[in-house]
Amino acid sequence: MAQSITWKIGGEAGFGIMASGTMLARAFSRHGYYIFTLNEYPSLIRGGHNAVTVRIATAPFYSLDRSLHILVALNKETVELHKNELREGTVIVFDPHDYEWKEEELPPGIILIPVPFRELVQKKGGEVIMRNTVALGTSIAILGAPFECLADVVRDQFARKGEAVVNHNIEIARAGYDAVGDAATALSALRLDSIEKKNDYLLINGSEAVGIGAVRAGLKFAAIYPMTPINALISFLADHAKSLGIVYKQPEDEIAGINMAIGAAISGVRSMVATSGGGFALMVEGLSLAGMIEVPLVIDMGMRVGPATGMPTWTEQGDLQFIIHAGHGEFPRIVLAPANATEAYELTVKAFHLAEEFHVPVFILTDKYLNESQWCVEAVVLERDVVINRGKVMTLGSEKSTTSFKRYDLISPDGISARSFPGMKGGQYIANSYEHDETGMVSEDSAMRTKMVDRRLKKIAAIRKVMMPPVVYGDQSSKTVIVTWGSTLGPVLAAMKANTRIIHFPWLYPFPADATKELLTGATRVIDIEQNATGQLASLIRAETGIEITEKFLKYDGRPWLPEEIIERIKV
Amino acid sequence: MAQSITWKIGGEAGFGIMASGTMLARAFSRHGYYIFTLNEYPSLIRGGHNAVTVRIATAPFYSLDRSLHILVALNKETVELHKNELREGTVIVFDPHDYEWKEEELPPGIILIPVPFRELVQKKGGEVIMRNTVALGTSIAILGAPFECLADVVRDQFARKGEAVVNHNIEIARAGYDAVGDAATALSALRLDSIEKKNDYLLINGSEAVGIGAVRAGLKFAAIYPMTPINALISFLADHAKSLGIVYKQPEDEIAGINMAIGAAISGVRSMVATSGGGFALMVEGLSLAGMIEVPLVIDMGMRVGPATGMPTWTEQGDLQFIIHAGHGEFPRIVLAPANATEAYELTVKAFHLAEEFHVPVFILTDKYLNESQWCVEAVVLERDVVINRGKVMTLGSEKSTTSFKRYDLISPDGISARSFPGMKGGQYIANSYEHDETGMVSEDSAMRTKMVDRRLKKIAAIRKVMMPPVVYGDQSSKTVIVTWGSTLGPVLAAMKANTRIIHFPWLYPFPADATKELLTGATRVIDIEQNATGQLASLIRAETGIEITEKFLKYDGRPWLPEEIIERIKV
Amino acid sequence: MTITANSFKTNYLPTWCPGCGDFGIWMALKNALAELGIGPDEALLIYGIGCHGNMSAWVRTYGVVGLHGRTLPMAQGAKLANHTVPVIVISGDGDGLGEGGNHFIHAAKRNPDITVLIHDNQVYALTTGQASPTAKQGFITKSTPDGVVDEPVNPLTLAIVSGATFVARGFAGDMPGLTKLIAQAVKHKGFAVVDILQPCVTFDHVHTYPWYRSRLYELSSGGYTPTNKLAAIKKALEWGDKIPVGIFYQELTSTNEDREPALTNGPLAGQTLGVADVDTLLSEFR
Amino acid sequence: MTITANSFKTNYLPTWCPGCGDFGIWMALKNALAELGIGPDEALLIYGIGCHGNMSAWVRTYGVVGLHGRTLPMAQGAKLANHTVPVIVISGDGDGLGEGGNHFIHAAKRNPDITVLIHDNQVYALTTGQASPTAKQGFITKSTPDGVVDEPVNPLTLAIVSGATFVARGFAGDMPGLTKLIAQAVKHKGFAVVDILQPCVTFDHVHTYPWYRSRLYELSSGGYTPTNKLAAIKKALEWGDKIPVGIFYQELTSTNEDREPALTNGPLAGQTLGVADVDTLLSEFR
Ligand SMILES: Cc1ncc(C[n+]2csc(CCOP(=O)(O)OP(=O)(O)O)c2C)c(N)n1
Ligand SMILES: Cc1ncc(C[n+]2csc(CCOP(=O)(O)OP(=O)(O)O)c2C)c(N)n1
Ligand code: SF4
Ligand code: SF4
Ligand SMILES: [Mg+2]
Ligand SMILES: [Mg+2]
Repeated sequence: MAQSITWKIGGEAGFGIMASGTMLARAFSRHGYYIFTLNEYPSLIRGGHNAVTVRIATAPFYSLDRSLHILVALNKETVELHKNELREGTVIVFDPHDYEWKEEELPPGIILIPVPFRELVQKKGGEVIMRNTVALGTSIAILGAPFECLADVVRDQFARKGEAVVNHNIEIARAGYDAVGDAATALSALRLDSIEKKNDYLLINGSEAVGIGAVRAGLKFAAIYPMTPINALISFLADHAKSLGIVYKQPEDEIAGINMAIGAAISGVRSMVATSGGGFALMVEGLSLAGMIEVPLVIDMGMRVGPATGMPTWTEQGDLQFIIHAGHGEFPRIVLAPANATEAYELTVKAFHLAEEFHVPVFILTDKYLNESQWCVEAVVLERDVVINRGKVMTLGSEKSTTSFKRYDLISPDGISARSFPGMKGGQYIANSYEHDETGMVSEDSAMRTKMVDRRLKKIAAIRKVMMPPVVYGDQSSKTVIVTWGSTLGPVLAAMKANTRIIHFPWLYPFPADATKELLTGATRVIDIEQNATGQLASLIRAETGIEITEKFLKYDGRPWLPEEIIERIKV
Repeated sequence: MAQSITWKIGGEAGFGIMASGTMLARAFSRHGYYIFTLNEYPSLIRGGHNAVTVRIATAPFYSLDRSLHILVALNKETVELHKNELREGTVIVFDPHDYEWKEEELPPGIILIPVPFRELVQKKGGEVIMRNTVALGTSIAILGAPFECLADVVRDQFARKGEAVVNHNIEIARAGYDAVGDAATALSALRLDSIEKKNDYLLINGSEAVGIGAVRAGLKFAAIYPMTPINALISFLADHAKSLGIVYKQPEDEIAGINMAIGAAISGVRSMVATSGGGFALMVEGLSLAGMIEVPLVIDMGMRVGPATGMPTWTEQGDLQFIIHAGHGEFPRIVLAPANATEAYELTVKAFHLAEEFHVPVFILTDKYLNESQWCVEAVVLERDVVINRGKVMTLGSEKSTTSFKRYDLISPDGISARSFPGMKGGQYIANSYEHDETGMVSEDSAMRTKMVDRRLKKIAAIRKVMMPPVVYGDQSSKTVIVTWGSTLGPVLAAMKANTRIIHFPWLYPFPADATKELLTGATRVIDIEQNATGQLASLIRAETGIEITEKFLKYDGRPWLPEEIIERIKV
Repeated sequence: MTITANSFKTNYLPTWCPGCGDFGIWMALKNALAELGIGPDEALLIYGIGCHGNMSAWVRTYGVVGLHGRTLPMAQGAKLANHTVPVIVISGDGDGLGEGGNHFIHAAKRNPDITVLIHDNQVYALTTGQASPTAKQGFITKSTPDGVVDEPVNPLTLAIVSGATFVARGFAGDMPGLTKLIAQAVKHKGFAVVDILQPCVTFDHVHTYPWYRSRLYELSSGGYTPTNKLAAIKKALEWGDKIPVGIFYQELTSTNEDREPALTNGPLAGQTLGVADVDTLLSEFR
Repeated sequence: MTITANSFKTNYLPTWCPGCGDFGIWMALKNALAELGIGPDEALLIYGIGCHGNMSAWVRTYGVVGLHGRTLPMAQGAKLANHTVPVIVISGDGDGLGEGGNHFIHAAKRNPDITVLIHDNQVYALTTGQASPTAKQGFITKSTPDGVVDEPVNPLTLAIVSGATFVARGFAGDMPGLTKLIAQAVKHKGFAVVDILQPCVTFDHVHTYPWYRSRLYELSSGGYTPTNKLAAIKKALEWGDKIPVGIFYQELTSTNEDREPALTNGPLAGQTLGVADVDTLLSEFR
């Protein structure tokens, strides 16, 4: 009986690979298993190689690891490309009519399970594209789960297409299930141990976590130009616009996107944009505007491999320093960086509140790995009440319509003044990108300029008061310390040995320098682990605390860290 | 007899204030005097207050200081706005018919010289707008220079408009000259001492210095969208396009600008863009592209007061950290920051060479104060031979046309590969914004990705070998050290007292960390002086060396530092 | 309180050059607002960056002075957030058709209920007189010392083919006519573009008030009806000894806001925030 | 060596979906280049980011895969730097008319000698099927689950009013016709736009090959001559049961490159660098 199984399906793009992963994952998450899925695909629609990995376990875990228990290979390339993930005992499920595999080409100890996918599909009157459904049936059998687990999911997946399609797919899945027969029983090591369903989990990807967080926190307007890895957020918002009463607008470009969102925020609704590095590059001027006119704005910045177009469907953490320093001129901002979908949900909710409390742009710094992987998130987390506090807003009736409203008053000791929204009686002011006075009227006066800069920068002190400290995992007294951030936390936690301490920074900016200094004091070995080539967190720590971290584990090939890679390097 | 005179003219915008300053300055620079002019104006075309300050001296100097010797006030506002620049003995030249001045409203010891500008102009059949010409005549008389000095300049200024206009203007200037009469003689303290003309100087503003540097270094293509403070560069390039055989293209926006310049560079010409912070914000994606495809590109980035539109006609150094970290993904860049027009010329020439040697974007980080002030630059500096080295270029005939050229070969130990240009026989390759292989063909292979990142970042080591060290002024052994950069150097040098050392960074990035560390070791008092609100150079020094500078003099009201302000603060 | 042009007074006087066409536009706009009874706290004016945008300092309403070229996205976002507030964009030919050209065509295709005034002076005036996208061939400016060589952008044909539903041209030197035109544009339900010929007395010594006055004629005076796209384009291509002003094209259709289901419950800005039925939302992910 | 479609072969096979319209465009382009005798090291192809741009991996020439939406500025810069090299832009409806819309109208007004092929498939295909600017009303996509509500961008009318001097529409399913059209466009001296109707078999199940085939007709077959702007616009507005393909408008006039004095001495890229007469240059500043 297995406590944890890592399953992968691979094949040509366009053959429903992604959907298969989700269906298998859901078949188990519904029954309380812990799940994680990762997709890997090139920036092509078809013809390239796609793969999805699903890990299913009876206990919580943090990451995938390098080796597979089951590889479903819809073509020969799948085996070739993932050879280094095979180990003794890995089962390869493949169609013997597709290609012939010579045992000697494989690492020793591999178990080959031929299943005539194509033949089975054809027999049941299906199309080639349905081979993955057969494979799912086979997989469920090997994993020792009742067929109904899968049938349920298939039913929901195809429900929109009608009863006939549902039944046809179930029939085809069943054929795969039945095809393994005794072979499955022989592989008892791959049968998943049962789990008492006590955990109520949802299976969502990082983008959906951000989306759910946003709408629960009161998002009303989003303008998002398509871009990997945040396209799932667009789908989420577009699909729910009508039912949730929100507006999702596809802008002509990212510049329009951020300016629309700022316009909506000025007019009083919670708004957001989402993009990746290249799209964000186009929003930098708008960011500076938001800083200047003090508009609450949430930016979901999904990192992928750069520079330029880079490797758009692969993961990286290469934009931290860029995000922290983006924009001409000096103004406050907040940068949050979730490690997983649960944090993505929670920090998104927080981001909307911070934005309206401090009237600053707030970043949710995510990445491809976080956005497009599917994670288990406890239902109770997502169901929890969200209290919406709009921050300082003008008291109605307090102003005359013959003078202007002091939107940027110099009295508030923390630099945060009440907002008014167009249409409010007597609330007129100018949201002015030029330097301005208290009512937003343009001013180039030397003293006013100085006061206004001080007023805006004062907010940093106010923000620091509510700053989240770094999160510490592991042995609190250990002198070996790993610093990491964002989605790299998972593999690092998975690699964690006894006497190691791990520091994770869900709140990156303004940087919690004092807390970090304290945490690093006394450490004898500090290792920085990131998914980029220059060690950007280490640079930030040095810039903010003076502490130089010389031991850096950096990976920048677009593939997320594996715990084994970290363990190997820590040993040295 | 005076060794140095600071003269200012002020009045309503649109009344030729700027031109007057240049004419007065040129009247003296032609005779070998040391000159500096600063203009101050709001972001309006007319109606606002304009002022130009000209300092004329018989010995070199670094900056203006707070007090004026002569103030030509074309309206009353001029005196009000510049009251704190008056001191005992300041001469105010004004039109008694315009306004009446009560002595008690002025600081003690002011000398009032009434000159009926308007009346004189009218008598000579001129227009109100020519009052400044009268004022110039008066000024020349007070300064004790022969009228011919001014007449020469007036002649050149109006030559294009024909003999009649020239004579009319000279006549009007003469009226102003004659109007002072005995009064001038009485003010002998304001008569400039004579200078043996040994210095051959040109009077140019910072933008022109960049322009001259660019064309001398082989610039062939520039695409620049209008923006303060680099508009003078546009005029320079547009005016000389035909005679110098270059193309200046006004793009529809800054995004087009940088992409046009990159296209031109790919096709083999030296190209540049120029802009200010807000325009550069729009170029950030293009910057990342230049980094990825390794295109030589020069960016003249003229800072002004931010965030957003800010105070567009005032000066600031608020974009250093932004420029250093701009762009998604990781790639090398070079940032140079001239302190004055001479350095602007020299560093621009250097920038073009560095760009083609290392195939990276190179910034010339300037500001409003540098760009729009007029500086004396020694003719020999500008006349010096410029040797143009195009860096590594494909050897013609070396390639076949049935394979592609390895534009990004993995063999060059320094990461720098030869370039080919479209049309070169057998040189075809892809300049690819996606990650790519040696011929530029898209690649998402893990090993190739890692190699290509390493290859690009390797160039940083090569660049470091030719890096300019910081420049040290003053007492080399002093334990009091001031760090500063860009145009703030001038006022700092002007304020320099005996045992003080000043470190200036014409080369800011990659940061000369070792040299800086060495220079700062042993210092007992380190002061950072910058024109921004957060101390960005100090942050950079901390990030790169770990050294924290706690004493920062920061000014961010848009007005350049005055030596007096620095002196006062150093005393504390 | 009755609303008059004076209701919009601020403590600032215009700093435009004496004689600038922007004065006429400014007064016509205030008159139009007064005529429509829209008060300072009822309208949202969104300004571009340029001499035109400096107007923000002498018109007291809710205002946004955003980024150069980005008025229209800002306006669309604001309008979607609260579609009960009239939104008027004050833009320039550089701002709206140079830097902001993409937003112009895409705003037009969405037909938001927004009015755009283009201060069309053929120059980038605030940056001291470079050629703007509407500069006509041969025109000498700071950036084109030998004269403009490109074809000019025609704001009218561009608006028409892009889907604008009210397309007009006015003249800054005709205050009564312009007041009427702006009022009509603001009243129009949909994307209303008013291209306003605006003499820049400082950087354009060719297209002066007399130059325009001797050429302009009112479209409606010739019995023209603005209902046909092709006819409108034909008229919009006229430029020479005779230059038409007036409404070239008008059409009534649903707006960007009409097409958003969320707005049927009233302005977004007034709605309750958050998710009412969390269970249903989450059930999809089980 | 004679140039054939094969001369452009790389080591990669197309990864487009089987049946994608991009195949037809790819082959027509190679055929056109072969027909014109332009070899791999003689042409510069500039690609957008999208499925269309993936073509760069299976066409061997000088190429630039730049940024999403920025093909045209890149192309203009390259062309001005060396106007002897033919420059062809491979763009998408999202790339060229969404993200890059501003560059489209401004390139057209300058009339650079560049050819632009727009892979017009009504979707952002590479980002998995959101609506593109040319998506027609009612079309259901990932970003418009209830159908597109905006007016579509019409690349032809937009090109015509903006100043393009060769404006045509082709069909990816008609390789011979498209080959001819592309060859004509490349031969045209000036800004040549070819809007290519390109079925996306994965994200568009409405505008299929049969859908187009049953509607398309060749303009020239009806005796149409492409010399009048208004007539061209009228034709370009036809979309429904009958959809015209062919050349809508063509005009010969000076190009962006013709208008640059510096290029009269040959390509910029070939000229000596630096200032020949430093003294004259500096004398202005004395
Ligand atoms: C991104 C950006 N680029 C450039 C500028 C500089 N700029 C300010 S106003 C202006 C041109 C204004 O021209 P137009 O819109 O025609 O207005 P006008 O002054 O003619 O009324 C420019 C280019 C800027 N503020 N922001
Ligand atoms: C600045 C930027 N924004 C967004 C993207 C993501 N992106 C890549 S391709 C694409 C759309 C492509 O659509 P289209 O040009 O129509 O090409 P198609 O795939 O349909 O051929 C987008 C939005 C990007 N690469 N860069
Ligand atoms: S420069 Fe031209 S547009 Fe600007 S205020 Fe003066 S006249 Fe008006
Ligand atoms: S997704 Fe559409 S456009 Fe892209 S390759 Fe497939 S069929 Fe072609
Ligand atoms: Mg203008
Ligand atoms: Mg498309």
